[in-house]
Amino acid sequence: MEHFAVWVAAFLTLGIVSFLYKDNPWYKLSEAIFVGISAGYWFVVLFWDNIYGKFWNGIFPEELIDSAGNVVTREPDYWLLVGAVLGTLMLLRLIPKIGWISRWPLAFIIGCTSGLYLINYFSSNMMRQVEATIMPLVGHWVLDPATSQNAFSAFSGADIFSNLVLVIGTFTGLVYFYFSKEHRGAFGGTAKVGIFFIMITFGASFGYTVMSRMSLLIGRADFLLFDWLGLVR
Amino acid sequence: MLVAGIILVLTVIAYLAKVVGGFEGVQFSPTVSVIVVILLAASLLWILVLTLKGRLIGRRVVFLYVGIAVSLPLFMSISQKIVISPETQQLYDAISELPSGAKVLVSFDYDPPSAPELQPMAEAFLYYCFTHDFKVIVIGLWPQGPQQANLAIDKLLALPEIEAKNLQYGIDYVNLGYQAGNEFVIQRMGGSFESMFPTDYSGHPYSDLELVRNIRNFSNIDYSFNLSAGYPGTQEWVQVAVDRYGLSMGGGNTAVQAPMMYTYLQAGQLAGLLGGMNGAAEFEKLVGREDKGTRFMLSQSFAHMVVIAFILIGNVAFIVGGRKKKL
Amino acid sequence: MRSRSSISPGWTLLLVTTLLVCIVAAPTFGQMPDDGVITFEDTVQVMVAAPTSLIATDHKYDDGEKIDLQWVPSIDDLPGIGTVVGYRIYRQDDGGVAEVIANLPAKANHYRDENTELGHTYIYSVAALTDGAEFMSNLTESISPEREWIDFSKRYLFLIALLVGGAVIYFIEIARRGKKLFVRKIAGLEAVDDAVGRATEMGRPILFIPGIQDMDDVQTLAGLTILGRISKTIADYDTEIFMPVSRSLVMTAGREIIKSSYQTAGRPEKYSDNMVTYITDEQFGYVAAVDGIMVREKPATVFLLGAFFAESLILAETGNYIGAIQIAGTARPAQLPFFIAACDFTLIGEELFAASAYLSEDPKALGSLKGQDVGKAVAMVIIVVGVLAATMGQAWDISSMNSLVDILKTIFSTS
Amino acid sequence: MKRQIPLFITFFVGTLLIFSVFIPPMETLGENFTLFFDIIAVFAFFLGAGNLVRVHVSKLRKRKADWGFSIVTLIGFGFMLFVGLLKIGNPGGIAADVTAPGSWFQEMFNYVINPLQSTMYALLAFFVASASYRAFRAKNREATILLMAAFVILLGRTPLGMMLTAWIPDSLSIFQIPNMAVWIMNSFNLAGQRAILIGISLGVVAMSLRLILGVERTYLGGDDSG
Repeated sequence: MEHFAVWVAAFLTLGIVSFLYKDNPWYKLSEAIFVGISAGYWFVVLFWDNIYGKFWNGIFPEELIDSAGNVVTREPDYWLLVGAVLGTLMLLRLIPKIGWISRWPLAFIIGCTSGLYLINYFSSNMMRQVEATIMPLVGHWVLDPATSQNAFSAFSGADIFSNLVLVIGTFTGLVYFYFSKEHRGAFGGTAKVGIFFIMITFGASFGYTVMSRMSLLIGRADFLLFDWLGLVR
Repeated sequence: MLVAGIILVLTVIAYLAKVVGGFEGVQFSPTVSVIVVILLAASLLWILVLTLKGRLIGRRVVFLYVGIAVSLPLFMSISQKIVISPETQQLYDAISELPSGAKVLVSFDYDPPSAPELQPMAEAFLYYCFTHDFKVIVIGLWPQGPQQANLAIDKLLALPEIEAKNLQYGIDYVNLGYQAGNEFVIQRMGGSFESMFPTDYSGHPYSDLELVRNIRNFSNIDYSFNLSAGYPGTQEWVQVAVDRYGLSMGGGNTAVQAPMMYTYLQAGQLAGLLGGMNGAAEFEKLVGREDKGTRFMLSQSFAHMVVIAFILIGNVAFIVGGRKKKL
Repeated sequence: MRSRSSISPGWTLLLVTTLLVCIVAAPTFGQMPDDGVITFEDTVQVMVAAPTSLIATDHKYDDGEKIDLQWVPSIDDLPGIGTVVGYRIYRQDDGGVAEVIANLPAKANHYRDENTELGHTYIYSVAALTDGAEFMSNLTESISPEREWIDFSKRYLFLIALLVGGAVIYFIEIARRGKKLFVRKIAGLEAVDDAVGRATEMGRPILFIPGIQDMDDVQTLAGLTILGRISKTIADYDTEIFMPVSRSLVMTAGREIIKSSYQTAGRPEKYSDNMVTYITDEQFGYVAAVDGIMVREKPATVFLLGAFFAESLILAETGNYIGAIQIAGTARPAQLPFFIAACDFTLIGEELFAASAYLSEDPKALGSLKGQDVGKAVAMVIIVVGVLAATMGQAWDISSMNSLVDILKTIFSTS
Repeated sequence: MKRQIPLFITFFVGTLLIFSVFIPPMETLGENFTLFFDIIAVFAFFLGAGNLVRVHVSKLRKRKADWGFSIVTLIGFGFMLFVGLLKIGNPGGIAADVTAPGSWFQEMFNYVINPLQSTMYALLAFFVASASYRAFRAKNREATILLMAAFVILLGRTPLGMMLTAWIPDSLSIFQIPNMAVWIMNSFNLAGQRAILIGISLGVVAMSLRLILGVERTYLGGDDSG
């Protein structure tokens, strides 16, 4: 069985790789298998996790028995029914006449996402990043574990330069994204510096990614050459 | 077609050799390895010359080179020097300060495709934990995470030095399994672990597990390590567990995610970071158990060199081609 | 990490003094009083002092589910000595039996009970643990958790969010009243219309990929709002559009959007549900299928707008290979380099969210961009002021500057 | 009415969630709403799965190109539902976790989905290389900067990078390529990331408000959808 399974895996692996040469039936077969099986996989996982695990168990809580042998009962959470009702409304799309009701759950979801993300993004991305950028140019904060307060390091040339880069980069980057003013003159120059910083960020990111992607391929090569063919010692 | 045919025949021969002949695999001696490297470099130079003459290669040639650069080093017996980066050292320092018996939470937030990078990190980290008698609590915010954890744990338990410790499931380590809900799982764990993981991966009730029975929430955890391949991952852990609950944690990230984490590292929200396979190899060196992370590094360096070569060749083509030609 | 800990300077001082006293008194450890011992075995027991000064306080700004405990650790709990192995917290709920609610490592000096209920009263105690014995502290006064209706600890977050949000609403309102607001062009957003036009001319389809996340990701919403604008042009030109998705909810939303565009264009009969198809939730299964679609259908234009992960480059390179015009945008910084490398035009981060406002040419939507700029202006001013003040404060030790920095940091610290 | 009710729902839910952050008794509202989302998503999945089946059955019926592969997809989908919903071969029976090791469902994942997933992911290595070759040109100043930064990072992570600049004395070690790589990551990269993150958060605020206030309403259907 193990042998057969490794062969299946190798067959599918090579099917996908063959796409690099060109589209072909082997790839199409692997693709068809992939789509069908993975769609089924996620349907089942979501069904057990959400419908059974969260919804059913929430409305009809199972009795758990703790280590002392006591039966622990939980209160049913009838709020979940609202979710089910909204879900059912979603299915009304199938009836063209009242299909428009399915926009209600959609509206709920959009309200939910907007409301949740607004404050979340604002506090961790905007507030926190601004706070982190407020720093003296001539050294760096060090966290003193004893007091949980920030202490200050000694002066150093490297620090000054890094800090300058950080502050100027953040500032000019923000200028680049500023919409209310045309990128001309001094403002345009600043925006240009900003886009340089952003490009360096992307270059760095790219360099790092090459590394990561190669390791994935190394993993597959290891599978084919070691697990399947046993070529590598 | 011809190439495919040859590969197929070679494949069958190799497989038969393995099954029938008890064939143990090939390894290039250092001399052969060096010769292969020189041949590879020479052929790249030849492509550069071709490009200078105005003959551009297609993308399939690039693909072929990547394939070769990744697979050949797996056969080689030469190895590469590894230099420890500060963020890796920071992680190592953080865990080496933990007393024995410290409770360590490891969150496996990745799936098999990211395993080449993160699995060596997981193994090295758990190896350190097991050899230093830390108590390990495993969870996963990705459905396949707990399984990856079991793969790593099973592999480590088979090692003689760890087998000698006779580690017991439920006392020395537990795997609480996967819970859906992304950052909300982390948030609720801030209240109570048990509410999110009423049973472990194999169905034992939380309160039956000696190790976690008395662990309510993050305040009972000494250190936490998060292996992350995306969302939910280190970013969410930092935003919820570190920022709101003051958990001390380090991250092991794919090389793609790693640049994002420098912000948190600098702000002191992360205590240590392993980035990509380099991070894995460096950490393996620190904990003193060199394995796949180290072995794969050579392949990775080769692949890098090939990419660098092609960036150069591409730019040569661009300049020679009058800065216009689009490939 | 800064300022999150609940230890106040006063407590730290107390703790440090206590520790100092202990070190001075260290030789007399053996004669410590043993009034706190609750178990004693025949074997030789190490005696340690119990934790002292235990107090319980209601946790501020919660729903009445938390109580904070603080104590001074056992004076025998010293680094390196290791006689105290940890602390155990006991709680009596409404006068019931004391139950263990937590075990903490050595040196712990605070705990937050996050499992209290409104209307109950609690009494706590803490015991120092040695290998086999417990040394109990005093009992706390009985305490009931309180519920607060407004979380004042987040007041600065509220105020600044109000400032930025208010600016957005203000400019939307200004625009609604018909005042013209200047917003600069984003270079290349005109490319969107050209790209649709190109597909029409070539008689080939447009492929729209809204990322691989569900509707609970705000980037997916951004992608869909842009789809709302593009699909109007598509409906006008009657270009073929194909939108494979990896989430069922996105499929539903996508259909709704495209359908309504066709209705607005006055040709609802041209719309078909086949324009939006669900493939699979599996990230790479979806990518395998979309790659197949690309090489087989050869779309003239590909839009990649939404939340993308590792698949970004596979999609963008394949699109590039088939020679499609590609317009991409995402707020995931890690994926942006690939889009920039392989696509003709890329919306970077914020531009993805702004694009639908631009494309709509609706003055109200454009007004919201103005409001966004107020936020950026605030950020820039604070950064400049903060950095200058911090630098001056540190370099010349100006205390007024240092306190300004502290104030700014407190305001922007969210923890 | 058809348009007013959804607009109101979005407004109400969005506003409520924004304020719930500041009101302790409503703290858990966001979590509860996310639970609703999970449940709605599964209901929507019935529509998605229905669509999948319909598309492939119609391909089959009309004998469209490659209809044979549609059979494979349908069989695969049906098979997974069968083994997953009935938990075939699950060592713990129907009560155990569906992904329990040893169950047919999990085996299918391990030996079919996993290799496919990993391989598709690994294709990225090839695409990264071809993108580097094809797209990373010193076309203009921005592209050149991007190229250089990527180059330094790449070099810094290879033995070649170490060898190239190993001669630089330790006092100037910042100019050794591996150190430059780390330094670019820590300063330049951080600055760019920060600007992008702050920008994104403001973009999200403005877009969320447009949605909540109903300025952006394309998802609700056209004006004359009646």
